[in-house]
Amino acid sequence: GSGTSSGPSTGANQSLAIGLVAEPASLDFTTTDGAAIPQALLTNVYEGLVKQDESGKIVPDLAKSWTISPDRKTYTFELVDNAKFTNGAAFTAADAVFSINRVKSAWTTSLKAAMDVVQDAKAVSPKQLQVTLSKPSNDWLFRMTTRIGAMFSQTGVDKLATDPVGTGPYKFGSWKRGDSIVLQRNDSYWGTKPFFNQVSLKYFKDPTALNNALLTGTINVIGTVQAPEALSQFTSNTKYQVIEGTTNGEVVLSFNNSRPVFKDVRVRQAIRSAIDHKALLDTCFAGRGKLIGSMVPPTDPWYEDLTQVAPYSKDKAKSLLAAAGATGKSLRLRLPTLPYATSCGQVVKSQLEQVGLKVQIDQLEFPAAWLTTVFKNADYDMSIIAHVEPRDLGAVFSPKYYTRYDDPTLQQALAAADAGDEATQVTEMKKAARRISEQAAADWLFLLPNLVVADKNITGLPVNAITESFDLSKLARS
Amino acid sequence: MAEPVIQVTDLVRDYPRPRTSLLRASPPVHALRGVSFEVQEGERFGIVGESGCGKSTLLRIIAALDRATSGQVVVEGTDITRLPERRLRFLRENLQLVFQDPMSSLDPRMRVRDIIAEPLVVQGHPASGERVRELLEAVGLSADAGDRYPHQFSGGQRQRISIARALAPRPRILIADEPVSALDVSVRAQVLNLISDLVDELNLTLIFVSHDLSVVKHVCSRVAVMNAGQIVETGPTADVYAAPTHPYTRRLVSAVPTLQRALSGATTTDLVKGVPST
Amino acid sequence: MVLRLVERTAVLLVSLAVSSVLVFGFMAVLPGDPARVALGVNASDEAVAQLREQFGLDRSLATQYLDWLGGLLRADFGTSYVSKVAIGPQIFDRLQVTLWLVVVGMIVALVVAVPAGTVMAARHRKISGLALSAISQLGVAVPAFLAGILLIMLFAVKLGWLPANGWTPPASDPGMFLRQLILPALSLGLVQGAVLTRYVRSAVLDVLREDYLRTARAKGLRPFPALWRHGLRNAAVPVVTVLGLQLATLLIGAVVVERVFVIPGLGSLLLDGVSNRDLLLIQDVVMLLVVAVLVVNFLVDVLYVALDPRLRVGQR
Amino acid sequence: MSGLGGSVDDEGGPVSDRGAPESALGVPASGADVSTGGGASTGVGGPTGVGGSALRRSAGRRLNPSLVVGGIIVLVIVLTALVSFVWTPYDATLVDPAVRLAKPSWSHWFGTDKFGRDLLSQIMVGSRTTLFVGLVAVGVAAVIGVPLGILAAMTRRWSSELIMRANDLLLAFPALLLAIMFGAVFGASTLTAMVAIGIATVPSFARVIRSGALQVMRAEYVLAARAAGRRPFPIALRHVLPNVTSLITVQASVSFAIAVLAEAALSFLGYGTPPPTPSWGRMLQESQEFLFSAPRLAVFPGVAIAIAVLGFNLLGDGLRDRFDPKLEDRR
Amino acid sequence: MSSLVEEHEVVEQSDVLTVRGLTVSVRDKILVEDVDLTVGPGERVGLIGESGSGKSLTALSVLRLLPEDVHARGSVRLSGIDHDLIGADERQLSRIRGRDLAMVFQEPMTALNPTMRIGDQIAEAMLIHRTVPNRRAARAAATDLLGRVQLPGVARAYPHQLSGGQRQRVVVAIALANDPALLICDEPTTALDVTVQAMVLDLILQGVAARESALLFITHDLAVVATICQRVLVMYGGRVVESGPVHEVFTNPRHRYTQGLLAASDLDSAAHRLPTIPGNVPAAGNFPTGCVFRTRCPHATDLCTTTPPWTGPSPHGYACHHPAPELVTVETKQGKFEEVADG
Ligand SMILES: Nc1ncnc2c1ncn2[C@@H]1O[C@H](COP(=O)(O)OP(=O)(O)OP(=O)(O)O)[C@@H](O)[C@H]1O
Ligand SMILES: Nc1ncnc2c1ncn2[C@@H]1O[C@H](COP(=O)(O)OP(=O)(O)OP(=O)(O)O)[C@@H](O)[C@H]1O
Ligand SMILES: [Mg+2]
Ligand SMILES: [Mg+2]
Ligand code: NI
Repeated sequence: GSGTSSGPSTGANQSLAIGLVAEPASLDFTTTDGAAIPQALLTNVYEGLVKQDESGKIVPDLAKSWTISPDRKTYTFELVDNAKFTNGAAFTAADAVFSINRVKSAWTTSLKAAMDVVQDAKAVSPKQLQVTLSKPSNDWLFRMTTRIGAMFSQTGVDKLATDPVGTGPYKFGSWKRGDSIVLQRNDSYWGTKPFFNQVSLKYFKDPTALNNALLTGTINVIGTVQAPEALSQFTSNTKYQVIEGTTNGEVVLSFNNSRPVFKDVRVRQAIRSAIDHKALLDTCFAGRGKLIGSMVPPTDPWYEDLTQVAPYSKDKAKSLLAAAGATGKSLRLRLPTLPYATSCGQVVKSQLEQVGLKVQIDQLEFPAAWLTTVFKNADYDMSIIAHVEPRDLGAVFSPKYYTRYDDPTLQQALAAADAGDEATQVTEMKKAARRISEQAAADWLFLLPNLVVADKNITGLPVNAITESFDLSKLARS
Repeated sequence: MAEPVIQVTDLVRDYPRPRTSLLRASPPVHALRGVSFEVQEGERFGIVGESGCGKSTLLRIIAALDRATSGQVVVEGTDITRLPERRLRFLRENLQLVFQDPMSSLDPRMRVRDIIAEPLVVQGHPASGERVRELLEAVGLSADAGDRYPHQFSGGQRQRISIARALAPRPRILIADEPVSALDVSVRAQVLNLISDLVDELNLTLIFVSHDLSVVKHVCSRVAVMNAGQIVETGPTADVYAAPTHPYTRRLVSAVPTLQRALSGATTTDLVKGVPST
Repeated sequence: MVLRLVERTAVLLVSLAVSSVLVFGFMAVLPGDPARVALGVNASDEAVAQLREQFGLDRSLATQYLDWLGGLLRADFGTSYVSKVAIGPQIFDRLQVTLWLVVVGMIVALVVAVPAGTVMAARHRKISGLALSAISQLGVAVPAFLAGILLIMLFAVKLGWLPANGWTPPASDPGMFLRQLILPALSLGLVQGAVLTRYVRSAVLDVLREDYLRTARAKGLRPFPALWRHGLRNAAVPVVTVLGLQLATLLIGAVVVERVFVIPGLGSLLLDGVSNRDLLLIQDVVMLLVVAVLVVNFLVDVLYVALDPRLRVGQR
Repeated sequence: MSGLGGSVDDEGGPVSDRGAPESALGVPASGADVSTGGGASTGVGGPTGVGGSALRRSAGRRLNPSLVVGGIIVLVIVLTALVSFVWTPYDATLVDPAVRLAKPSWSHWFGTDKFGRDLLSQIMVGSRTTLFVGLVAVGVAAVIGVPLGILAAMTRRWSSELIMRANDLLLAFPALLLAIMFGAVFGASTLTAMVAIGIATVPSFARVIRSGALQVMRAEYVLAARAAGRRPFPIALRHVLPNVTSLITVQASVSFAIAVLAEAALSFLGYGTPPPTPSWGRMLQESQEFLFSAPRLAVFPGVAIAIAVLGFNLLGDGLRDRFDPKLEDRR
Repeated sequence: MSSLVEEHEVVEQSDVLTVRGLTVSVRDKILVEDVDLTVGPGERVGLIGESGSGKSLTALSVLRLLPEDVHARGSVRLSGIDHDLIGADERQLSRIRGRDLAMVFQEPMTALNPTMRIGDQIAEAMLIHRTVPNRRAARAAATDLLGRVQLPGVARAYPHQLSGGQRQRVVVAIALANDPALLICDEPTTALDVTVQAMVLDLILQGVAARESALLFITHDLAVVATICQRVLVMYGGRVVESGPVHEVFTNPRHRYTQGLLAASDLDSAAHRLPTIPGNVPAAGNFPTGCVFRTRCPHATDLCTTTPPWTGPSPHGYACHHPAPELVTVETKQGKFEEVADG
């Protein structure tokens, strides 16, 4: 709750257990990458100045409101006045300046680059913050909704890896490695206090174990269903509710565009046409999820249905391949050891082989081996991975990224989108999305669904999971 | 007298024993403690002694299958105790062994033919089927025995095969380590006869080891009595048997039950005469 | 006997030293830069270099090795590259969990195997023995995780008697601890028990063939008392060996069962370590495991002496 | 009646200091029956006299059921694998969404999986993987373990001690651990996993072969061969090796079973055979999501694994009984 | 044969052991056939024969300690026991074994439990049958027994610390612990050296004499039997081929096998070449029908394909169609047997 809604009354001493899949390796997202840390901590323990609501809009959080200067370079934030860190310190503009500067100085993960555009941040008053950018950037404000925008206490960053300190509705309780993270309600929270007194996030490597845990009452919620095939046992049971929404996770069949064979746009298009996306989704994700034609989820303002840019057609694929002289070419599909990638990879292989390509599947252990081989060294022809970062079109299709996609037209559109006002941003982004789709910079197999299963009486579960966090503040038991 | 075929001088063999104390090395097992004797050409030399007295150790050293700790073994004028394996060819051709256990002395995975031919093959002689057949015949087995495996034969027949193998390279010296100890009485007589006949026919020098005094007495002309790694008495078999001089020999001779003595009323008390309680 | 102990101890120490070099060497060739994995996908090269320096990964291998070994000797397992948390307490926590599982599993296995194996051997010609033998053969043939899954389906999901998975430390909630321990300990114990049964049976069959058992019968002992008084101790030697080996290998081998039952044990710590390239953690866990195996072997060796007087050299 | 029959047991000196535990340690960490003989039996140093173990052993030998059943199972697996090279009902890797999760029927005897692949075809082709898995693991273990064992038996005290110590050290690296680590270094593939399993199996091979070879070395025919002038290497080749083949076969088939189990466990953990190569272990792992909706997906590969392991174990038991008359009546 | 039975029926009551028609078989193979055997009180009876002739099986049938798939038929009765041992259950048998009936086996090295102290193993024999009041008395009795087999002070030792001869004496002590009515020794000295054998034989004889126990002594060594036994049975191919007082059987063997055996084993007086029995002892179950010896017998005729009847109402009986002639004067000068037989 951002202080605007009154919300349900606080449950006395109730606790909740949520089953999740990936356990963080550390609690410090300033130096350790990975989606698991913000999933647990962002908006729950840490808060930013702004956040994204479920429809994708940027809304106030620790900043009550903000104004943008006409040259779109200076942002002035009015901060809430009763926020307090869990170490007792009050949240002030100085903390905000500290947090923003600290991204540049102390963060080590690649995400820190988003803060490069900030020229200066200063505390005008304890409750007013002014940030000056070196150039106009729509993206910057959006990034402030992600972990980059998390506000740290000046006096609470010594033990980020084990003892995080934030202003959020929950405070960090304990972490049993290999098992669970426990969050306790922050009773001195400045906004609406959450319903549950304690929430434990339990981690299950094995999807079946996760399902069993819900079935036997060990947990109350499955945060993300990994084995959609097993959903049937919950849909048919009145004790549970199943929520299906969307995420930011585009499952991408990526091409290594620096490989000669993929330099030919016809080959790329042929592959897109060769894949029967509907059948693929049915087969490897039980038909859950959404088909998308480009790198934009429906929750982004510039979403367009581009699924018809490359409709399924074996004949077209064959003729494109023939024209490019690529029939019978052998391609290495290097998959990370993730269930959806393994599943989809086999379908992709089978479908591509039907149009006359040869596909050899390699499995690379995820994360370490896959990151080194495919991601860093780009030693691959094709791979499959879900890109779960929000608004990542620009990042993914760049020459330096593992896709090695070098397209000036695209870069132009992206730059214009970032610099322009909201309307310009939307039109330019639409252009960019269409460009990569038509150029077949990759194939988008589908958008991962947000599948949540929970006890019937749990309320406040988000339908869409488009932010980095699993927002626990609205959860309640009816 | 001519130069002896085998001359053993002051032979000592110590086997190390695993340590039992940190500070002191365990005393070694003295398997042989200064054994000396000579065997003349064509002689039938017997060695008797109880279990563990070092008979087999002695034979192994004579056959250069084990190294002496000290002392000397001269075979046909050559000192073999310090010779490397590659210079032992003459010994391998001239001296062969027959072992005690008919079960373990033949490789169960080889055909009899190959077993008998093994010494020939190793020593680079042409291993003709003719020679194998000849040998089989010499030990009283039919020619088709060559195609079969050892387990298809009885103990006595196996000892015959062993003997055939030993005779294959036409050795001049035959060493037999308790060749009949594991055989039935009725078969023992057959094998003893066979050895006797062959030694006569082929003019072999025989060293015959046994723990059974009567067998040695039957086969050998001269005998050495061993006890605890030493030879306590040597002499013509009949003399040693009839008039043992060493107390150990006396004890040994008196302890052997024989039919004749038994039928003429000897009891166990007579047997234990001279046997000290241990 | 003292000598044997000293000799065994020396062997143990040398083995430990050699294996520490092996483990370290193996880690050194493991591909995947821990610093890069920790920093994530698009970390800059400078950041990586900086982190490498921070962890001392830029020093010579020999220095790294000695440092590590020195730490181990002081019971300092170092700090994880990935989670930046001290490794020692983590390993200790996980080890406790796994030990519970493995030891209770082993007890289950023994409780199953000793009587079953003995009966099988004693009645190996009778229908009861044959039937037991067939069951144990089947038990050996079923993968442990499959057994676990079946147990969960039956007792947790279908019947709802026991929790399907999870782990509670005994101190915090003994009741829950027990309830959660039963299924994993059973699935581990039954499969190991089946394996152990074969060894017990084999050892008892060997003993049954021994002359001294016939002597015992000739004294007037009936078959089972004879086996009990004279056979079991002699049969224990080979069984103890297997038991020792199983105990040691199960510290990691239980990982499959840990996975099925979502138990935060040593095996899953290792697997996580491998997939996160938490190099130091892997190194420590593997070393710990090697130490465990060697020490258990050592203890088994010592136990022989207690079981078999023939090994007490230097007596009398 | 094999070369390692009781005859050698009858012989032999006083119990050596390490005699009992060593032969006792010669057992693999898992698997079925193991001969634990040697440890408890003391030999006699004296003349055996007219002891009659010779004839006793020729007493009748029946075909034992373990051998027959195990042999038949293994034969069926081998035949299935061979047939799968030339014929399977469907292409085992062909994805056909139209028939996904089909129930068993005349067109798909075992039904299909979530990709619409024919289960029967996958089981058939999977038998190839199973055999491959076993052959690689056992091959590696035998190729390294057998010479090591023979070497340890034939060389001097200290060098053989060294080999056996190294062997013990290897024992400290359990199969699963080695496989995971090898997978991390060389990339996960069936081959690397199985080479790792093979290496982890070396110690048990070396131990068993060593104790067998020690018995052979004690036999008088080795002495006879030396007296005939044979050098150590030919003795190892012509006498020792042939006489431990029975041990090798037994050990191989038991290890085979262990390897099959290990592959299943590794597949379960995601370190086993990578897709799309059909493997029983991975089929079982993939079937997990369907335990409730389509349990048959787990049943077929699960039963296949169990039967294969059972087959190889039984074969091993049977061979052991056959080769070792002392254990004649084991089952 | 029937005459022998009749002859012994008179004294049946007083016989310690009476075996009638004992047949031992494994599956379809007959290993021992139709053996009759009696041992009178205090009597010392020898059972000789070559390896595989069924001596051990006969002894084990009496104790009912046969290997699992080997079965005995016939009747085995012990004086003072009102049931047949064949067909008795384990409970009944375990009361007899070690108390009325004791046995010493061939292999001293393996006959003792390696993990139990010597004294305890002896004491156990008495404790099982409660022939001593308590554990302490059993210990004392064990120490005493050890003293009597001339092994003082080894009660706390383990078997591996003793030599073969010493172990065999321990086994003898165990067997004699409860003063059995019958002691069966199965080649107790075959594995021992002659000097040790002499001592062990002497101890057995003394022990038996002191307790007035009967002795059934199995061996392949004719001289040993001649030394310690009063009566002897000769076995071949699972059958008793000849029996009688030692002196008679050994000086005037009637069965051709006994005759051959005596000649072949007499190394002392034979000339350079030994008289031999042609051929080999067949494997178990491969003995010919009719006369079991006929395949190796130089005197065999067609008649021998029928089983020879038991001849001899006198204590000296045999089963042969062509027996060696009876000597009128006992000739102890060896080497003449063959001549006599030829004549
Ligand atoms: N390889 C060895 N290592 C250690 N000790 C040995 C070895 N070989 C023999 N001995 C010991 O040496 C002594 C003599 O042994 P050897 O085999 O020569 O006796 P033997 O007279 O042949 O006895 P047997 O009649 O039993 O064959 C014994 O005490 C034996 O234990
Ligand atoms: N369990 C068994 N199964 C089959 N045959 C057996 C068994 N036990 C013994 N035999 C056979 O029965 C025959 C008689 O055996 P037994 O042990 O009575 O001979 P023995 O006269 O005591 O000979 P030895 O002098 O060798 O002890 C042998 O040929 C033997 O092979
Ligand atoms: Mg010897
Ligand atoms: Mg016998
Ligand atoms: Ni006749």
